[in-house]
Amino acid sequence: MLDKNGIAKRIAQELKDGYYVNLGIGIPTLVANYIPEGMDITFQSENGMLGMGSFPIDGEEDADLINAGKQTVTILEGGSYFDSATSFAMIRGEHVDLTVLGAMEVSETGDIANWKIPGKMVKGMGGAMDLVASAKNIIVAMQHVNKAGESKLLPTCSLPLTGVGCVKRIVTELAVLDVTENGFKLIERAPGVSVEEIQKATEGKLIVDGEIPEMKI
Amino acid sequence: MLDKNGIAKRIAQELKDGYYVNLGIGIPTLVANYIPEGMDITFQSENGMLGMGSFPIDGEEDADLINAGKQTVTILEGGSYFDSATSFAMIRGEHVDLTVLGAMEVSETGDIANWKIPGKMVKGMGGAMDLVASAKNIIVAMQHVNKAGESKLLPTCSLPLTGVGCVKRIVTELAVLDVTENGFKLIERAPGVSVEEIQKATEGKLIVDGEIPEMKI
Amino acid sequence: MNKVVKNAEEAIQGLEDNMTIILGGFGLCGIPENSIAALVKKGVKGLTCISNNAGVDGFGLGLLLEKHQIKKMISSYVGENAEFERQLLSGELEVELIPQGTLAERCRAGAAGIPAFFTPAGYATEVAEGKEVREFHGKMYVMEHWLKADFAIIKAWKGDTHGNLIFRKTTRNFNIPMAGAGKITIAEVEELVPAGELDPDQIHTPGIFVKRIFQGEKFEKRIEQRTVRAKL
Amino acid sequence: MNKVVKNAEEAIQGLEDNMTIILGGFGLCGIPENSIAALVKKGVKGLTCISNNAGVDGFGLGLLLEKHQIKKMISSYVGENAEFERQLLSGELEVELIPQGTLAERCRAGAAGIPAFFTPAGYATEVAEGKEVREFHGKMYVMEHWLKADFAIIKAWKGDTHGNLIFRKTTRNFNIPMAGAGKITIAEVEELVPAGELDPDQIHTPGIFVKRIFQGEKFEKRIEQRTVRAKL
Repeated sequence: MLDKNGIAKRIAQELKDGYYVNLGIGIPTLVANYIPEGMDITFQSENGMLGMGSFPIDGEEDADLINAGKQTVTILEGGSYFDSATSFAMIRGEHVDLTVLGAMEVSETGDIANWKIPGKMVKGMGGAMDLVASAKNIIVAMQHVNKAGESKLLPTCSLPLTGVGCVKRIVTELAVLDVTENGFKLIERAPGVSVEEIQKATEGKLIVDGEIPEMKI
Repeated sequence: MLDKNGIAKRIAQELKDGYYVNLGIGIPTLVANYIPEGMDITFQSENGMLGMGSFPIDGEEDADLINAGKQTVTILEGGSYFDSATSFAMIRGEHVDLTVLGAMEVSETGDIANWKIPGKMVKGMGGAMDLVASAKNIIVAMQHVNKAGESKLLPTCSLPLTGVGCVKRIVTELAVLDVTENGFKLIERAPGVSVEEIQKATEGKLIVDGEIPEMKI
Repeated sequence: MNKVVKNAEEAIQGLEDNMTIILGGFGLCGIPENSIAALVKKGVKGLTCISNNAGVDGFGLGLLLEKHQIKKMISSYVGENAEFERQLLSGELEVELIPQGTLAERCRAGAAGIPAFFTPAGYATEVAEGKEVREFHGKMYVMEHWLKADFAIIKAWKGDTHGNLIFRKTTRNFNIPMAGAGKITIAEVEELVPAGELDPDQIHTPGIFVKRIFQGEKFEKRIEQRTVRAKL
Repeated sequence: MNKVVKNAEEAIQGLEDNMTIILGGFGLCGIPENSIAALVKKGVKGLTCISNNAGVDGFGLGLLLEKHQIKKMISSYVGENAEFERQLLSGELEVELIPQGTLAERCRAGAAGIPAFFTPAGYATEVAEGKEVREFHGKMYVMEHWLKADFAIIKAWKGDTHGNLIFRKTTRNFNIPMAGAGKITIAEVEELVPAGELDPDQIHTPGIFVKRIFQGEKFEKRIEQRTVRAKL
């Protein structure tokens, strides 16, 4: 079973040299800590920056330089600033290679729900709907089950949708799964996790094809 | 009867302080020479410049600085450069206050034809269709009759249209006319030109309401 | 072409009750602080505010919320704002949520004279309810309309007397696409210079999109999430 | 993130016969001279070229026309070009004319993932024939589609190894909206610098829109209409 950092580490293995990547808030943010040695990755922040770097050194924070999570950040060499319309031109125009974001639910057809729980205060979808509708490649980073122990990988989402048929891959504390035409295809097991445990935690259709390797973290 | 410079001079009287103006090729270009003293006018060139100035001093011309007529020009203080999409955002978004352009024909309902003659080599409409479809205020600068002596102010245009119902005012060597719901309304006569002469040169419906003053040039 | 007004009070002249206003900024970054303060002082009510976020308690649009001057918010993310939540739950405040990219593009469309366009964002979600959807090249899209307002109020770093603007770092955000989306666009700047001092190659927003400009009295530039690392 | 290729020949690798290419520039201002020369040298044929203009005899796209490498031009104004006229009248060359603002916006839409939008340009003219028209707010608009191509080839003043671009004066023109409208976007620049040398606040086109970049060998920068005034 993986912790949050483990999930982030596993997702970092999906990065390819030269990728432009947009990371959502939460576990996705941690992916930036595990970029493979020597790999050139550029992070896009949808509020208007390419080449997002680490947090600033204490005392050097600048109110004019924040990321989409409203955190003070820095910019790396070769980075650039732009406006929100241009930023979403990059996203909508499929120039961003990979989007990693969290989810409350994912359906076996790749639908995602991550912005609204009926009856609870809704903060808004921010850029999530644009990101999921437009990304060439979307990886969801999330816990396999919710706090009530219910599966978050479902036949259909019960919560209001953020996007349909868009999720390509899901990385949870238990497994790596791909969304295929026939359902969730189990790709890898987390260290020490059995196929049975994954099956039990997956309410949507799970495809187990042959021997399922354990992740190499 | 006015010459080309006279037409330009008369049109310059339509300028108001603070106007952003786009001038077409030909007579319209001459309007820039007759800006009333003390009036602040900014010329937009649709290839990507605000604050277009005069031609450069011989030897100082710059291939990177041209106007929409592909002529080398200069930029004035307070000017700016931008791309073509932004340029037509200004035009389409009605931020340009006045467009002055030439025409082959204008109809009594304000249609304009100025880009194509069937059977002749067609160079293209350039920005004319965007300009006429979008401008808040369009003044046409043209000769009242063509080289064959035929009226260019018609009930309906015979040539392929550039835009419909868009022309507000026409200034010719003979007269100033407004396009109204009922036809061409005669506003002013050129010096020494009679209403009868204007009527004779106008094939579209001409409205002569009361005494028609002579232009003050 | 002098568009300079004395201060925020003069800039918002004509901004009356029940108007729709578009406000730039992302979170508390690049927001028109001085104009917001003037709106609070003026006490205009029943405003519809189009802004990516809704400020925080005690700052940004939060100040207008506290005074119950906002009737409706049109935003992509309203964040953590206790007073906002209270007014929303009590029904005092109306909220319309729009995907962030759609919000940016709708404002740009308003400024650029494009009444409608198609975007994939929100297809098959409640955002698309009642909207025209259409397939292009095998993908489904939602038709979205331009956003325009009585006033657009933006904030830039430097500006000149012709209304030309230059932004600093991530403060461009919605300020650029919103410029020109109001019948009157107001720009407040940290430094106002005479026309001719800004390099025409470096102007981000040409002055034609701006009707009134003034140098803000002070900019607090509050930080919403101060995240830092220790000096090694 | 190093996008640098050696030269124009390497930049146009994969650009084959019968492809569609988008080319920046306005008149002869800001055109990708080196890439055009490489296309002539390579001899690719049957090209569909989307470019605001078609060059002149002996320069710009005129060079490709002379070699009969262009099958179709999509432009707003094809200007004064004797060879162009000859090929058009003889039926060797196909031409599609598009209003200039529509052309710019269609390219931007291609880069920005907007499959269609509405513009008033060309309504009730032959440009709108066969196209959907619609009324918004009492005005008629034409629906126009994005333009995309196999390659987009643009020219900037300075660029860095990440593909970030800065333009000079009126050379921005179509180069900016066209960046990203090709499956592969090539930028040729007068000066190529290492990443980090360009001020991120002054970059006009962020590198994400550019796939290949190179420093042009030479730039002739021919002037189409040399208009000057005498020194007083």
